[in-house]
Amino acid sequence: MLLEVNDLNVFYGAIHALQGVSFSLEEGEIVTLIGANGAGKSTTLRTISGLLRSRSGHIRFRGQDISTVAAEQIVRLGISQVPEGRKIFAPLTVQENLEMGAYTRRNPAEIQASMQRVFASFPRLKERINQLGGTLSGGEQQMLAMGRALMSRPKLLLLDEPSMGLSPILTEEIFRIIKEINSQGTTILLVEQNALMALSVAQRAYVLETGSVVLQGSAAEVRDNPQVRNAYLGVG
Amino acid sequence: MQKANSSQPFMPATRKSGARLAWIGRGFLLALALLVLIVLIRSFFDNPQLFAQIAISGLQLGFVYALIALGYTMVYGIVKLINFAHGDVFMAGAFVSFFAVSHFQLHRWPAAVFPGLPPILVTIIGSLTVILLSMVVCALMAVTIERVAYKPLRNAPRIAALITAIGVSFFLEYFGALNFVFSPRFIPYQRPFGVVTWYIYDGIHLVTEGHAPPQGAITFSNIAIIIMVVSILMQLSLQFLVRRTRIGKAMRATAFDKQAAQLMGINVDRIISVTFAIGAAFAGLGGVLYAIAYPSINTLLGVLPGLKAFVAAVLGGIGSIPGAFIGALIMGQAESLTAGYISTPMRDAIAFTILIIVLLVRPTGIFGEPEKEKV
Amino acid sequence: MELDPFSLLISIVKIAVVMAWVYGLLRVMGHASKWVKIGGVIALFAVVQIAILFPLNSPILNNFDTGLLFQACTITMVSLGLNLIYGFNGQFSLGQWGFYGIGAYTAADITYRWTNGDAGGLLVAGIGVVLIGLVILGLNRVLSRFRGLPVLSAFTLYLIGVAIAGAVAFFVGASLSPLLASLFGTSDVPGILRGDLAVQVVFVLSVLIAGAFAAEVAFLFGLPVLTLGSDYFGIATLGFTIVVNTLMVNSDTILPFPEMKGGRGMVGIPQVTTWFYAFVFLLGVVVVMRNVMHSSTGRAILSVREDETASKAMGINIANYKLLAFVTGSLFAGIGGGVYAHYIGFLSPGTFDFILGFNPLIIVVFGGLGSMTGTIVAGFFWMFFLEGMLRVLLGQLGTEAPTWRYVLYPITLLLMMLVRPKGLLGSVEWGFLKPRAVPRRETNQAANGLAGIAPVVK
Amino acid sequence: MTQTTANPVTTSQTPGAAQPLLNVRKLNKMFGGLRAVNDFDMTIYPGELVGLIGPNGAGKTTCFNMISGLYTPTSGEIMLYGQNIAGLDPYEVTQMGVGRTFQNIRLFPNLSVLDNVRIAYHPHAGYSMIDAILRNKRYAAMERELTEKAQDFLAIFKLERIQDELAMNLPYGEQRRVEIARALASNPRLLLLDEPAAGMNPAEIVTLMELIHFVRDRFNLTILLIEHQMRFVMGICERITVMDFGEVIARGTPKEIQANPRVVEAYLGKGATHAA
Amino acid sequence: MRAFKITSLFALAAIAVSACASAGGTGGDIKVAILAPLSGPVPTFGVSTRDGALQAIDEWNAKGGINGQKIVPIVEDSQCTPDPAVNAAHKVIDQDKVSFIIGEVCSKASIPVADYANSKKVIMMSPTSTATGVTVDQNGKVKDYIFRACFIDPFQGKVAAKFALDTLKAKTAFIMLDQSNDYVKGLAEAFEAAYTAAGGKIVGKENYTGKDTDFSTILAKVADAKPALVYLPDYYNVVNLVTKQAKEKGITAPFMGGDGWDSPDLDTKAADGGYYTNHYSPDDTSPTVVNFVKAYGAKYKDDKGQPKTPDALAALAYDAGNLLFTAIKNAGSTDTTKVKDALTKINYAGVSGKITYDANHNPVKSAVILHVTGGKVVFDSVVAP
Repeated sequence: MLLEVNDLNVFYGAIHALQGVSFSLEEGEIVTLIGANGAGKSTTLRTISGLLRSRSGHIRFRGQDISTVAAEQIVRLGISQVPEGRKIFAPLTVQENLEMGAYTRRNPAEIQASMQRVFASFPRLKERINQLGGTLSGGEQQMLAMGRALMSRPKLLLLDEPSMGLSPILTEEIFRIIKEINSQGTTILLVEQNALMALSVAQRAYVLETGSVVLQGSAAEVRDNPQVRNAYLGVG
Repeated sequence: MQKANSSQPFMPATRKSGARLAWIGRGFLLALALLVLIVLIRSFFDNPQLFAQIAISGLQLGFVYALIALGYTMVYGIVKLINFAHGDVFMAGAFVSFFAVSHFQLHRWPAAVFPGLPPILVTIIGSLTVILLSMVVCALMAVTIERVAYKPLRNAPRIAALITAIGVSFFLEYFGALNFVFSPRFIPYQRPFGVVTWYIYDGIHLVTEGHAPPQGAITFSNIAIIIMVVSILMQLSLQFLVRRTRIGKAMRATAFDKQAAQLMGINVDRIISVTFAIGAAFAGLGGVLYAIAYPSINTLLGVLPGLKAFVAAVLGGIGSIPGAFIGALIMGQAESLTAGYISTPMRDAIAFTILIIVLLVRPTGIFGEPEKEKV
Repeated sequence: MELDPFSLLISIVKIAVVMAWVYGLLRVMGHASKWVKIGGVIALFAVVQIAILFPLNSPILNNFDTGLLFQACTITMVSLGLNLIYGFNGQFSLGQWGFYGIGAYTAADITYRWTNGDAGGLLVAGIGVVLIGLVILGLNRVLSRFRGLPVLSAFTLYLIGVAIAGAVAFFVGASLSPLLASLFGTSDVPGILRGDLAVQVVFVLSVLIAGAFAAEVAFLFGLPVLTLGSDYFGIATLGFTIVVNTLMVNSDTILPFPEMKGGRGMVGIPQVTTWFYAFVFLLGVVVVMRNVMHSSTGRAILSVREDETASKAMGINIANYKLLAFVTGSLFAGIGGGVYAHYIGFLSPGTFDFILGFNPLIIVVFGGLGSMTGTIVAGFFWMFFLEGMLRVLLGQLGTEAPTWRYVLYPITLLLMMLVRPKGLLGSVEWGFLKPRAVPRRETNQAANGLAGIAPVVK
Repeated sequence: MTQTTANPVTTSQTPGAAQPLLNVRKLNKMFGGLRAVNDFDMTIYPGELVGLIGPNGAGKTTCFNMISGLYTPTSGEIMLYGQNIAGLDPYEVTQMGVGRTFQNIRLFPNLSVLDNVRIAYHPHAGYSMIDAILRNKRYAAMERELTEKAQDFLAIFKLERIQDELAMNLPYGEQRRVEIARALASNPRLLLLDEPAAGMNPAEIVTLMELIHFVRDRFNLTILLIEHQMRFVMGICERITVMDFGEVIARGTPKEIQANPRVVEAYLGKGATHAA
Repeated sequence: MRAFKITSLFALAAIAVSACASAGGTGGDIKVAILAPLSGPVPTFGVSTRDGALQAIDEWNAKGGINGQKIVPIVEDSQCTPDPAVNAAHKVIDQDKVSFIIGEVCSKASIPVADYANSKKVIMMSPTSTATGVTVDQNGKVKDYIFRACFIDPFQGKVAAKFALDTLKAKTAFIMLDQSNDYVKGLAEAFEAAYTAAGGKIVGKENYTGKDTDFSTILAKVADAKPALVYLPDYYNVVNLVTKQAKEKGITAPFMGGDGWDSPDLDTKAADGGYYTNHYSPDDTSPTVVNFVKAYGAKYKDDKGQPKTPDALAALAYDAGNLLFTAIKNAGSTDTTKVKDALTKINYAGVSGKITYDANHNPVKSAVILHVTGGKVVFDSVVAP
């Protein structure tokens, strides 16, 4: 078990945002969390990466409880998050953004090697290496955000809405890369509005509703669930 | 349920476009600018030597402000806090160097340890030691202040930290004024090195005491040159630090988005501490140079330069390092020229009027990023 | 010398009694019955008045205490104005102290001239304030016909209008004033205008004129400057305070007011204020502010603080409401200044230094942004703690101790902010200042009909 | 000074006739060098319920912001009852009868639910600040009337029980409803809803659909909405406009849109085709 | 939370007690308030004034008090600012019931305090407030209960002008003044009037404010005007800055000033060659002065542990105390109406010379001229009134 989330409760002030969420990831999996806006998907990711504190419950990463570990330490442990809205450092160049991704690492040669790997996955970034992050297009920013997260060589990659605001073609491209990253050994926890897309790459899925998991199963099972089709796949 | 929909909607069609009247405002500003320009040009041709002399003193003042303004702008850039205590850290820098020089003769240590050293080296090494000591003490002080007064309020409303900043400022001023601390006196400052003045008049000559330079000579001193050189060096090295080094990039990343920075594994608290430390070290350096240039110190010494430097930072666009620098130079000149050609007591008023006018034309300062409205 | 525990107790009790008195005042003012309201206020006023006039050798409230009460009233007026601007409307202003100073000097000049047999001050200022007000209102009507008018152009036009109005007022006032000269008599044989009653009336007029003048200056200054973003606005207003202070220092050289004596301070202002006036004006400010805040206008002001974009989308002209709050807040500051000016009969630019200008800000934040009660409580507490308790206690601790006053004060401030970053009372209101509750409608439909959520899948 | 007086200027147009309520022509918006909206056209007739869909970043919200006056268009016309409102201040647009909600709910967080709705009534409050200061009869009467109206709206949205709660303490779904209630209270003829169903579960969405139909009929409204929940859009809208990359790529009835291959490719995605 | 707040208040009080508690007897008979600006813009004046006054009180108490009554000092911080000064006055007059005040130092704070003290028939003895408005109201009426220990500006300015023309033979002068400071402005005006009346020529006059530190612009103008003398009647802190910057600019004209120059902190190297008028000289060999300087130095040490040399503020505060106590002793009563009458008739030989009062309650006494030379302040001459 790479990541185990157990009975997580998170509050925003008085609002009970996560109400006993539990799920788990095996090494090498792609797991997706789907659900409506405000269901608690992003909150879950932010709690795992340490940006939010849970009031109760446990998050175990490779057996270690990380629910009280500081966000910057969690990165060192091997969890990296691509935040919702990408959160590129707009005034920094592409290269500097990637360097920031490798902030936890010291060896320049290894960092350089990682950067080359990122450029191999995202050739567009190499072309724009000296451009400011803020001047990139939406798709390029998403690639940069993912490349940046990979620079810390994470064991677990948390992806929050990677397709947001991207054209279908770019979305397809991003999802192809997600699969590729996964095939190179990185476990991925994917939060995605485009449920269809997410279910097409994931092995397993959890459905969140108003802060709790209401359904779980293999991607295919979830996709074929009539209520899910009705609620989240829209066209049904 | 009663319906209000029956009332006719407001129709603004009768309103004419006011954009055509933009010339009124522009003309007003232009007239003001012209007036200033005319006064300046006339003053220059009236007595070019006096004008140059005034401009030099403005330059010296501006470069001191620049050193303080850098700290303001860095701290604001990263935590969006107007650190009112910054001017008092500047004051502390002056006092640390005062004690180092007057009480411990720290500026003479190379002579004591290496008796054979040439005097010029003794002065240089000794003075550098004094300056470094002040910078280190100020940095430690600022980090402590940050930990005690600002960090606990990082998630509180921004105004709470501003109030504690004012509190810290009062505390430093009046705690420093206690008899067993710095005492409230105006203390004549003993310089670690002497001030030498030259004048330009058919070449450059040394001013010797008791002999007035000839009419029409322009004087300048070594401290003015030191201030300018150090200030430019510091500005450049800060630029290098922020642009090129790992920590500098982390500072920029933290300033832009703290949460994203945390997700990169950046220890935001440490970066903030480092920012405070660097800003305070510059203030400490500024404090020493200021005290050397204007050698009478007391615990309220930092209030006005701190304020002016802050204004300079805002003028240049707060958060921008070159902005702080340019803003400080403008402030220095504005003050000096006002003092020279309008009236010394009016110089604060003029400096602030300039600030307000600049803000009206460029609402986020000269180098400031325009504020974006997200809808 | 040692601390006398008894006087420590007395000091604490004094603060507690003052706080209780403020609480009681707000409670009786909030009472439903008109008679309880009026009677209660008069009774509470009378309690203080009796304590002052207690027919013993040593009254319960001596001049030191009434002085504190007076200053608490004036600083609270100023702070309430700032709370309107910052706490309720969200515009971070450091200019309040400047308007306070403008009010003080304006009112002082009027009464000073009056008691020296010159009605010109009152006439010029009075006519000026009215004319400028009319010009501003008139121009506002005209300019609102243009949409998208650049704010600097509007500012220039207002400036020209105000300058003309001011010149007219000066001309008219100065030529009318000699007509009254005979009514003043001479300093040996005073005429009716020099009588006590006349001076009192002129004082009240001068305070109102001072407030109006501060408000008009606030309009002119605020019009362009309120377009700035929050911190930039704060700095520009700080600049305003410093410019005003510099002008005070130069009032006898650059400005044509030799009687203000520049930085040396203005002497000979008639000392006609008592704490009674401060109290009455404070009551007036509190009532006006509460009535505004508990109205649709008040809600519009609040909405600007809460979310400017949403506010615009609700049909609210946010530029107007920022200006309204700024002008009204400055009006309060001007009135506070006018009252203050006649207290010790002496004004000096040192009082209006920008450093002291942080005091209202500290009071407002300390009390709680957006809480009128908080500001009133904090204003009284601040005055009785810093000028009262700390001064008295440290005075007993020996000759070195008073230097510690400004060391202990910031420590208190720090502790308070660390313990309660949202201020003493947050946004709680007491009694009179509490918005009247709107009775909730009960319907017999099922509660939360829309939110009857059944999980999709179980 | 306090507020621009809402002079009711009588117009000859009668809503409901062939005259379009909103007619947007060649609307463009540039951000820096980026063209966010390109030659956007749209006509809405009184009483219609129109949907605007498209992927994130397609320019839908930018169009909303231009119609409601928050953005000034780079070029183009926005005719409301035949009057060009492009470039008017947002408060004027609102006072002319355009109400809106926001994608990421923008309530007044520290104010009560009732006050949130009452603020929307402000331009029609019917009393001045002077009345308020004097607390005269006019104030009392108008304030009572205004409060009652606000409570009426709360009642429609079943929010009357929580009228004294602070907006920021409400759960997501209730915040959405308060926002719609507030928009209605601003007395609009044209209501712009930006993702009203976001964050609602299917059961809530059904109720919301009924509610929107109800208020449209009740208040004689014309509604333009942005939504991602296809079920919602397809179920409620009479006409739909689809945007992608700042341009309109399709218009038509829900059926036509669902069948349009370009829409399926650009928006619904290939995944949708094989999933559906 | 509430408990914490109350606790912290008490904790503050406890800090205050432990930090400031000093031994001393209570239960004295004559309470005397010392109002001094211990914080605010010029705290150093406050400290000197307080120390000088306390010195006088200690000496009287050591001698057994006045008429057998001990003197109890009450020190209040007046911040050199009107409101706090008036608050302090209210406090000592109404709360502590003092009948005698030594202070205030700054004229702008002294004026409102004097008005209040006078209305309460409390005797106020200002050591150093030189503005005429302190003892006389704006209609020219003397405030019965207000006195001062220093001579007023016109006298000092006249002395300086006379000395400049007659002894220094300086026919042209440049005046630098802080026009926001009553003291400086008063001296400058008095000097200008006397100087031009006696045939001198003012070649330039420049204003600054007390907060300035950079004088290079003004000095550039001084260098341009080439006067024979620069009159700078400001406090030593400004003098230090100005003279140092002037030396560095090669300005050779001597500087001249008033009693504000007097301070152990005057930078004698920078001000070398300068002259100033003063109330007393610590180098004076008269026994009063010698004793005072010795006693003061024994009581107060500077930050290096060396005996402090009393400046004019300390000397005048000392004289102010002695004047007051002598008057009380002469009156044989603490009744202020009697004491005030005794004061008007007093003839007291103080550190700053023999003092009698004129009709406006200003002391009639001699001034000394001091010369700054060779790193020392040297007594030059005495100018009698």
